[in-house]
Amino acid sequence: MHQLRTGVATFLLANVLVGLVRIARGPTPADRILVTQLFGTSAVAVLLLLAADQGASSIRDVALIFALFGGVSLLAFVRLGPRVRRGGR
Amino acid sequence: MSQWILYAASAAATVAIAGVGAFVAVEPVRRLLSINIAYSGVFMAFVALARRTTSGEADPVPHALVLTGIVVSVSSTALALSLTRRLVRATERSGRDSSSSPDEREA
Amino acid sequence: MTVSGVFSAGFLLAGAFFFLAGTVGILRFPDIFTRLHAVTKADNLGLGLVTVSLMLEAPSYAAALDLAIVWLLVLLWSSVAAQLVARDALDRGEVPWRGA
Amino acid sequence: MTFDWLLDATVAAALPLVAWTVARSVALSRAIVLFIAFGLLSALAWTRLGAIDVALVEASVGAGLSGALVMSALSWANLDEATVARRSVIARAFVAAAIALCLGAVLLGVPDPSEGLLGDVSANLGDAGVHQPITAVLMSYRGYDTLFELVVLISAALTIGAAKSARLEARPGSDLLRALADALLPLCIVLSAYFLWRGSNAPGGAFQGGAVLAGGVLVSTLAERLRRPRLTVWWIRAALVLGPASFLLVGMPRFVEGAPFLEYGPQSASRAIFAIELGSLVTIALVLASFFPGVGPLETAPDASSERTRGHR
Repeated sequence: MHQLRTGVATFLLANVLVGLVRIARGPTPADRILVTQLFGTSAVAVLLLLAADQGASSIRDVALIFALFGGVSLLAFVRLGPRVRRGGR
Repeated sequence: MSQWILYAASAAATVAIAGVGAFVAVEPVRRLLSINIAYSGVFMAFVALARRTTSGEADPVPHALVLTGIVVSVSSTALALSLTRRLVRATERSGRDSSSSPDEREA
Repeated sequence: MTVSGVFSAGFLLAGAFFFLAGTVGILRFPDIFTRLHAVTKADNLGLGLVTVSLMLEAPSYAAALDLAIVWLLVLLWSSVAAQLVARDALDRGEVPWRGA
Repeated sequence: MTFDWLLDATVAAALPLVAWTVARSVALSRAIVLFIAFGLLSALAWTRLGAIDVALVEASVGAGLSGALVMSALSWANLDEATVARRSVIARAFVAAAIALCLGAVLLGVPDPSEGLLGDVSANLGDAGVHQPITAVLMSYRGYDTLFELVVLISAALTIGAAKSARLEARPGSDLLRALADALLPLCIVLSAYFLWRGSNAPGGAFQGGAVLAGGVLVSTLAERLRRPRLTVWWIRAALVLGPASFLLVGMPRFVEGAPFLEYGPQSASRAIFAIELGSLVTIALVLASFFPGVGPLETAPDASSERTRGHR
């Protein structure tokens, strides 16, 4: 079970790294900031998987904090981001 | 290969890359981002070295140092950002006054 | 392997599949409105399945409750984030994709 | 063994890679989001290395506060991408590789199995009053260090206050945001108390609790439910120095009796550390919360003339 969980955690991490391609492509800042949601959700999943091991339950607190603040940077962007109006594409 | 060696090598590469990035950056916010990543690299070296113990438990002293280090690094970032914000305003204003490009001094 | 272990592994793999689907979506979908759904829906379902998988094997009820709270928090943020990003994009004048 | 190694290798390889892409980013938004990704990867690295305390702080400070801080830079930074046009990369890569090799040689040249100070810390844990070694190091063994760190934090907060940044202009808030903030702030308060309480036995403590509380205040600030803490109000100033003050007050009685400064004595150590942690939590939360510039509708007279006179006063 430990191997399966760690394997899935590795897979989710690889998934995030592939998702970084969207940050490179953009095209608008909002497209890039959207990827932070992917980070947050995947990080929570990876941490929960690592926390399932014997004696590692305090890792769950790290996952809890990630869940608590996962959207803060997105919130900051939406509230304060660049105000340039772009025409429809 | 033991775990700490992996992360210590990663820390060395991160500090080098981010350090060079901080030196060559031409725009202050980007420079700050690179400096922050270099900080993280240094912290990583500390935490990796704390892991050399024979028992499973890590050395708590570097952990405590890194803990305070993270909080100090975020304060320095916040301070630098607030000063940069004033700098950007000031250069924008003088740019408007003397019609010179605000970025000439930067580059 | 126990029965709950088999179910747990099944849920785990299903969860991993939805994470993959979310990433494919964010890379392949044509505009921000569609990509929004990939990130805030598929990934959340994936996390939910992973959570269920871990809850089946959780050592105590408290640990299982903890897992549920984490998932609910992520759901809360995702639903708000989806609204915020979509409104922001509409305000900036982005036009939703209507098919190729 | 196999997947554990693969996970570590992926994290270790991704960190320098993301550092590289941040340095090479032309669009500022790209650099910022990649920077946030770096914070997440380093939190995973701390977890893998068994530094749960560090991961807790990184998760709340890195994902919450730092992310929001650098994101707010998008609203005022110079977004002219022509000024950061790419230049030759080979020389830089060469310099970076040379530095990395030197650093790597030093880091990997240290004696391998090394206990560090683990033995000393564990041997004296009985007298420290707490069971969590990191809390003991922070609040007892290296009390001076933490005391003056709090002073550094306060001076950073005061300097930022002295810079008198104008509020950041925000779009009109919505009921959705207010509901979100109202749901999260009580949860953050509870969790902050939980981490403080947990700190004597398990990963947690004043830094983690303070960072979580500051994160809750940050969300409420962004939703315009709370105003940024104003450091000019007297009681906020008093709360700001609560951390160093509690260090001094708790350290003083034994000092007067002739013991070294900040020595708490084995009987009262547990209570002493709790009092210091409570004071430090307030200071840390307040300092971190005051880092984020105020948010709200544009102020009435943000034009150049009034800004300048205020700056010179």
